[in-house]
Amino acid sequence: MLKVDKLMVFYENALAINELSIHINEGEIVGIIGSNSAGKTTLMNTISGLLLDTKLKEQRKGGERITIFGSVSFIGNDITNTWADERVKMGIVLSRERHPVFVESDVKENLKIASYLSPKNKFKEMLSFVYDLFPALVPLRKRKAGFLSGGEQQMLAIGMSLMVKPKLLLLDEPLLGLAPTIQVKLIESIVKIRKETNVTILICEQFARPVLPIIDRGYVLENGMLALEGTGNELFNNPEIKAAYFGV
Amino acid sequence: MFVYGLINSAVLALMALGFNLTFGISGIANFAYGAIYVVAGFITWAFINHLNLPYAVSAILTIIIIGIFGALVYKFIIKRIRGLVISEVIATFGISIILLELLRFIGLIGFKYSLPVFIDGSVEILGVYVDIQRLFIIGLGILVIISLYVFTHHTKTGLAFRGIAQEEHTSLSLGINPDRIASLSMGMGSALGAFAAIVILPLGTITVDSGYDVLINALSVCIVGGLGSTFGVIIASFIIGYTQTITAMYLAPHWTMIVSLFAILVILVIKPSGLLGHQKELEERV
Amino acid sequence: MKNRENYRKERIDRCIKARSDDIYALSSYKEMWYLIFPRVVPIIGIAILAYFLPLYWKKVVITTCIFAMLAVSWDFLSSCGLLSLGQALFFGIGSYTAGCLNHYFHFPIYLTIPIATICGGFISTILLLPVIRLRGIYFAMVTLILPLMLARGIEATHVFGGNEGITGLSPFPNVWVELTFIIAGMWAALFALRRFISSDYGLIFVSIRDNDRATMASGINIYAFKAQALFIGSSICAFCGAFMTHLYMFTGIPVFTMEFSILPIAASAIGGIGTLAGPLLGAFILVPLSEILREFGSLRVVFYGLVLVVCVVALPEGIFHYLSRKYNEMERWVRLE
Amino acid sequence: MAILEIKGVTKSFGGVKAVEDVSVNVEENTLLGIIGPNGSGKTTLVNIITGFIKPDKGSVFFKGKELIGLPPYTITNLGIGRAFQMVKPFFHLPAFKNLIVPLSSKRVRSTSGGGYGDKDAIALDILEEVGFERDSSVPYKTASVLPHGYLKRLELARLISLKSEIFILDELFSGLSIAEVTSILPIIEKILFEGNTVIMIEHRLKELFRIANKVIVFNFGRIIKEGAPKEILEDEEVKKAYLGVEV
Amino acid sequence: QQYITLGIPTSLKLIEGHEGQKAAQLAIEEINAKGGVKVGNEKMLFKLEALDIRDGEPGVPVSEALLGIEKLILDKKIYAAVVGNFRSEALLAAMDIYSKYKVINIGTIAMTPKFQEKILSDKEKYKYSFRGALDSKYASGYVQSSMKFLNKEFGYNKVYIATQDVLWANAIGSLMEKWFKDNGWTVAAFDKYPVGATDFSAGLMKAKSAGVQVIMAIFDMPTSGILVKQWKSMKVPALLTGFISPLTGSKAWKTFGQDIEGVLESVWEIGYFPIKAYPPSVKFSAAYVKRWKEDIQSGHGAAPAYDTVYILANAIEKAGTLDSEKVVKAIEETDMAGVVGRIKFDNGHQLIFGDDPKQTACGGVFQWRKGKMLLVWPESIASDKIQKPAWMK
Ligand SMILES: Nc1ncnc2c1ncn2[C@@H]1O[C@H](COP(=O)(O)OP(=O)(O)OP(=O)(O)O)[C@@H](O)[C@H]1O
Ligand SMILES: Nc1ncnc2c1ncn2[C@@H]1O[C@H](COP(=O)(O)OP(=O)(O)OP(=O)(O)O)[C@@H](O)[C@H]1O
Ligand SMILES: [Mg+2]
Ligand SMILES: [Mg+2]
Repeated sequence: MLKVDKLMVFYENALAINELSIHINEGEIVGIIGSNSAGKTTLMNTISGLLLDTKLKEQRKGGERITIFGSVSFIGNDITNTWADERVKMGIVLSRERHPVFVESDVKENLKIASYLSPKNKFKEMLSFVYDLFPALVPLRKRKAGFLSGGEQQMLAIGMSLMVKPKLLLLDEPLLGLAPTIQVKLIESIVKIRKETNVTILICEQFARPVLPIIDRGYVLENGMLALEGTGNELFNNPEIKAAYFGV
Repeated sequence: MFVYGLINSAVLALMALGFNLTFGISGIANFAYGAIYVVAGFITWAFINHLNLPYAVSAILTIIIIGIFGALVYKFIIKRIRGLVISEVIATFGISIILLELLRFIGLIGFKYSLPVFIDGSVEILGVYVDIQRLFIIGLGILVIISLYVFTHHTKTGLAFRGIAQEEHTSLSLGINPDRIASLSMGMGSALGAFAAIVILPLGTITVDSGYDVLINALSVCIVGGLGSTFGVIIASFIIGYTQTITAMYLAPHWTMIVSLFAILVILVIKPSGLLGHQKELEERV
Repeated sequence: MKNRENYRKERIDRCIKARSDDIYALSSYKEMWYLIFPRVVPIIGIAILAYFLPLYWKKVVITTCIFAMLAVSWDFLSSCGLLSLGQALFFGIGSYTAGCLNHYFHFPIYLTIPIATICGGFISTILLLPVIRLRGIYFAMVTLILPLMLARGIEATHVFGGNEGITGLSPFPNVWVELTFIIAGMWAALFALRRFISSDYGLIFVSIRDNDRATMASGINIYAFKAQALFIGSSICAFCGAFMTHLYMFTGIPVFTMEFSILPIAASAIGGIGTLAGPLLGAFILVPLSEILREFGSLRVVFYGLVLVVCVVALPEGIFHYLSRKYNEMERWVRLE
Repeated sequence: MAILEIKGVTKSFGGVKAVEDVSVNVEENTLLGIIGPNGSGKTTLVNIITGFIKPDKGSVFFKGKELIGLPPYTITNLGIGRAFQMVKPFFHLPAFKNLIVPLSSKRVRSTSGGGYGDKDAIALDILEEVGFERDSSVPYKTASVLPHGYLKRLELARLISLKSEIFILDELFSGLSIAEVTSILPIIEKILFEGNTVIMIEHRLKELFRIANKVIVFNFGRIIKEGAPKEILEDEEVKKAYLGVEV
Repeated sequence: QQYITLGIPTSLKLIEGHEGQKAAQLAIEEINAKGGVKVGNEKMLFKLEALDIRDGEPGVPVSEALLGIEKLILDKKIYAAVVGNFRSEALLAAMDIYSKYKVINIGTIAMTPKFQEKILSDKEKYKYSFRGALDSKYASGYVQSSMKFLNKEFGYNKVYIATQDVLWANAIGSLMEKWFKDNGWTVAAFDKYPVGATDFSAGLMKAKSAGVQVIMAIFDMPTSGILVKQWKSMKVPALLTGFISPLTGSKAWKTFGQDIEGVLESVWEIGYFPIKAYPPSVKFSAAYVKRWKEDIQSGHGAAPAYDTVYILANAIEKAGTLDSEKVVKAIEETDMAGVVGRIKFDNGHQLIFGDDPKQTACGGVFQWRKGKMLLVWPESIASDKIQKPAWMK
């Protein structure tokens, strides 16, 4: 479904992603595991197209120069130079890292804004879906998102990306700041979402412990390079991974 | 007194709403707003007097033209400096002086430019005569406020306006194209400005200088109300509008400016992010 | 940007900077010259220009310097997180202080200007103290309102000469004194502020803009520091105001006009915000430009606006940022291995 | 005696009780862990202690001195340092310059030297302590391009440079990989070893429970359980409200 | 060929400045067509350097205006300045500049009486400045005359005064207020409206409830047209008089139409529209219309600007030199017939105004009737009598 081929990303002279090739098949849950600054966010931004926008903005400001090589294709179409909102229309939706939500709007309005692309009659349905997933959000409906706690914002951010009904859902560190109960719940529901809607999911995490059991396949990134690749089980049982990502 | 305070407030609100739509709600500083307001007046005037179009047609044409103009300004100018607020302000301010001074240059000075009122005549309300145009202002003001509220809170595009102002990248990752929405908001804001001009200008003559006044009025109403809040704009226009009328009535007209500026100052000291804004608390949340 | 297959444009510092901005590893005259060159050339250039131009253009240089100082001060304030739309306020207060001292108490120039500088800064700071907690556009709004209000107040109450202001104040002895004085003042302000802002103490001001919550959590009383920044910034403006007062032997409510607030911002925007030198450069472009444009008669302001728009759109980062980047960095195409 | 006493602190935001009648004593030189579901009021409590929010009711004493009503910078200068849940470095400054600001605070000004480059040297020392490789270019990079792991360390470095006596770390480990966490743990142990007090808010329980002396559990703004890590782990109510799973 | 350069530092885009420039240009062209000015034995031509110093626009600092004047003096080497500053404060500040460079200037726009005061305070220093238009004291004189008439003919004695909150207008306002009180009128209120005011309802309501018969308004800002419209729509049963600049020109009827029937409007200097009883004005307006294809709209500044050029030309010829000291002397002794009447300066370098253009310079009052501007005051040249508008009881 998604194919990233020989991707290289430079921030000015620093190489953030080096010759990375990955692919995702329809209906899979794929994990990208990597410690800090491995380049996960950069990869996610490239796939979702946000990087193009950043690049343009930096260029206008005369800031750092971002250079991208390689190609990204989605269901057979080359989308390397497709703008982010077009990609969303094609079905690629990203829940960004560290929950940047619309702080001045209340929770419900955030979700409303998020449903920009989905048809109006689906709104109620999606809304109750999100509220089911994160019941903690229900009493907070009327609160401005900026006042939410870190974890609540994270829930909201994920909820917002679900409102779009993606085909390919990109989750960048979805577990960040969530309490263990919610983490478990989220992981369960990721599986559930996949089962119900057959959406393809790509998760980036460095906190691999909860994620590894549910992924079909996984890639391990290190300093922008692919270090390991395998099915969920393979990775789960890999002693190196255990040492590096489980702390045993 | 009551009636004229109301009218004054409605005038302020009408002037501010277009500005609020672009600046307050979608976060794009359009300091050419005042110029657009004046230009709209002159365009309508030209349509009526030179092309001999009927009033309604001229008005609608003007609103459309100005709307497109606003969108084009975004497309060719602001788009390139999006995010650099100071540059946005300076660029649009530059546009504003270009427009206004061009108007002056082509000789649109003097006192002969004025728009006709919708319906001539006046009625007596609460013991004072009020011309019908002023009633129109109140009515249309309310109408615009309501539709604006509905628009920004209940339509997708309106919500997208609010989105791009707050987190452009998040909006982008949700499929909202900030450039498209932003140019739309510029266009609509300008069109609203044109609308305000067409409604308000029949009260007097069209002059180039009023462009700057309109901008300052709109800016202060918008900020006092709290950026992004349609209701804030209404309340702010009422406060400022009535302080002006009351001062003019009981103190003296030349104190109005001082008193209303002072009112703004006091409001900002008490409510640091405007009447209905949450800016400060949000920023201070850690 | 041209995207040659498998080539990437690389950007390299011209490597005499060791690691950070103010630690230099100088090893040769060439490098020394490299450092000194961009600082010395404008100083000498402006000096030569100023002293050899015809009389009228000398006057223009003086006005330019005044606006340059206003712009530098604006940039200083904005790098401390105080977005000011009211340079006119500080300017006007300085101007009135000098004017009143000279008119009512007959203080000579060499007293009025220093006193006005200090007192002007002081009064401005006190005036803005109640709103020092405001941020961003809200603070800007207050600074925009205050000068309007003061002007109206003076108009309504007829104090300090009311509407027609105070005229016939003492002039400077001659144009050479004017020139020397203002040019020296301008360079002093620029270099002192640049030094100051990169010192440890100055860093605190910058950090406030960056994140005032974190500054507070670092044990810094941000309000005290903001007040200090206000004092420094407004003193500079007050100096300009006092100078202008004696230059034109006049003070009155027009010293509060918006132009004094807007031009510095425009200069900063096209010169490059956050560099202090950029706004100065911007002022040295805009003010003489506006004088040259006088030839266009009524279209002058139109062209002026046009230049503003074009500059801002063509180089959004600001001329100074652009130049210094080109000066400090090399670019070259490298092949991907 | 407890170094920090929190007495009956209550705070509500427009009807929602974020913190309700919370009383805790923090003993000197211990590590107090705070856990609880999202939105249970942990950060709000920290905000109250450090002066960022005024509580509706209650008081906080640091070494017997009332803190409520003092502005954040004064509290920081008394010796209570906090790290933010969402990192807040000075993005435009290089990493080591980030520390110049706390080093200029009233609390440490006198010891950090006023000469040219004095503070830089101290800053670099501290950064090395928290794991910025001294000889690399990392400490000189602008904070905005630093990876998240370093920013978290920078938060910690700020508290160290302030010579804080109480370190309040709000979700220091979130967003860090296990490797990062394990490299930071010794730093925290060292801080404790030096006689300081640490309060940690965490969702990474495994790591927290290893080093905590005492843990309190929040739910809906109230403390529902307080005790040694072991007890907490076994408590039924806590399991239901928060853990739900094995850790 | 040598030129005498005249500078016009003013707000060229405001109507008074714009028409002032055209009028001065007309005068110069006429003089040059006759071969120029005789300086000693030599004939010199006039040249015009107009510079938009924008001082009439709000928001433009006086220093910018002054720099513009310095540009004319230092860069364009003007010999004298005409038309001159808009704002009184700019004029007062500019006087210092003019005396610094010893440049003769004859202003025709700013109207503050402080001008003469300043000249008299240091006659030697400020002797280069003259004013070829009327000041607010004279202006109130004309208003008074019409008020006297209204009082005598119709028995009106209640008035509401509204002025624009600027120096010259306030000055007239206060003078009038005093005069009204001294002459047994009731002043319902005296309001000063800030420049740019767009709502006059508060004052008009006051006026209406006090039952005034006369509204005296002194405005030169364009938004004052609103006052007229509001006065009409609020049905205030009082006669509008005074000086409202949107009403001074022939195009006002087109803008306001029927609304302004019966309004009494003061003219600060006659001559800008043809007055049969005073032929120079007829000649001038004809020449102006011929040259510029439209008639003058502003009741202030334009006609005197035309005269000033002739004043200068005559003075130079009389002095026989360009030495400013001597020319100043000659201007002080000027006595000639201009379009605004007979031109003579008083000790404070102010043009002397009176009731008869044959004796002094002259302003006037006209009434709008059926789209026509009918001069009703001063009697020496009036073509008509003040009439009560039909709708007044
Ligand atoms: N805007 C930027 N400018 C310069 N370098 C950057 C920028 N953004 C990221 N980098 C660098 O690129 C590398 C990869 O960063 P990225 O954010 O993709 O990592 P990550 O795996 O998401 O890390 P984290 O776990 O901290 O989120 C890092 O070394 C980082 O410093
Ligand atoms: N300024 C505020 N205005 C309104 N509500 C607020 C404000 N600050 C916090 N809240 C609410 O108070 C509750 C407690 O928030 P707090 O940040 O303390 O949670 P937390 O325990 O730190 O959660 P997390 O683990 O997700 O960070 C939340 O529901 C939040 O929405
Ligand atoms: Mg990341
Ligand atoms: Mg928290």
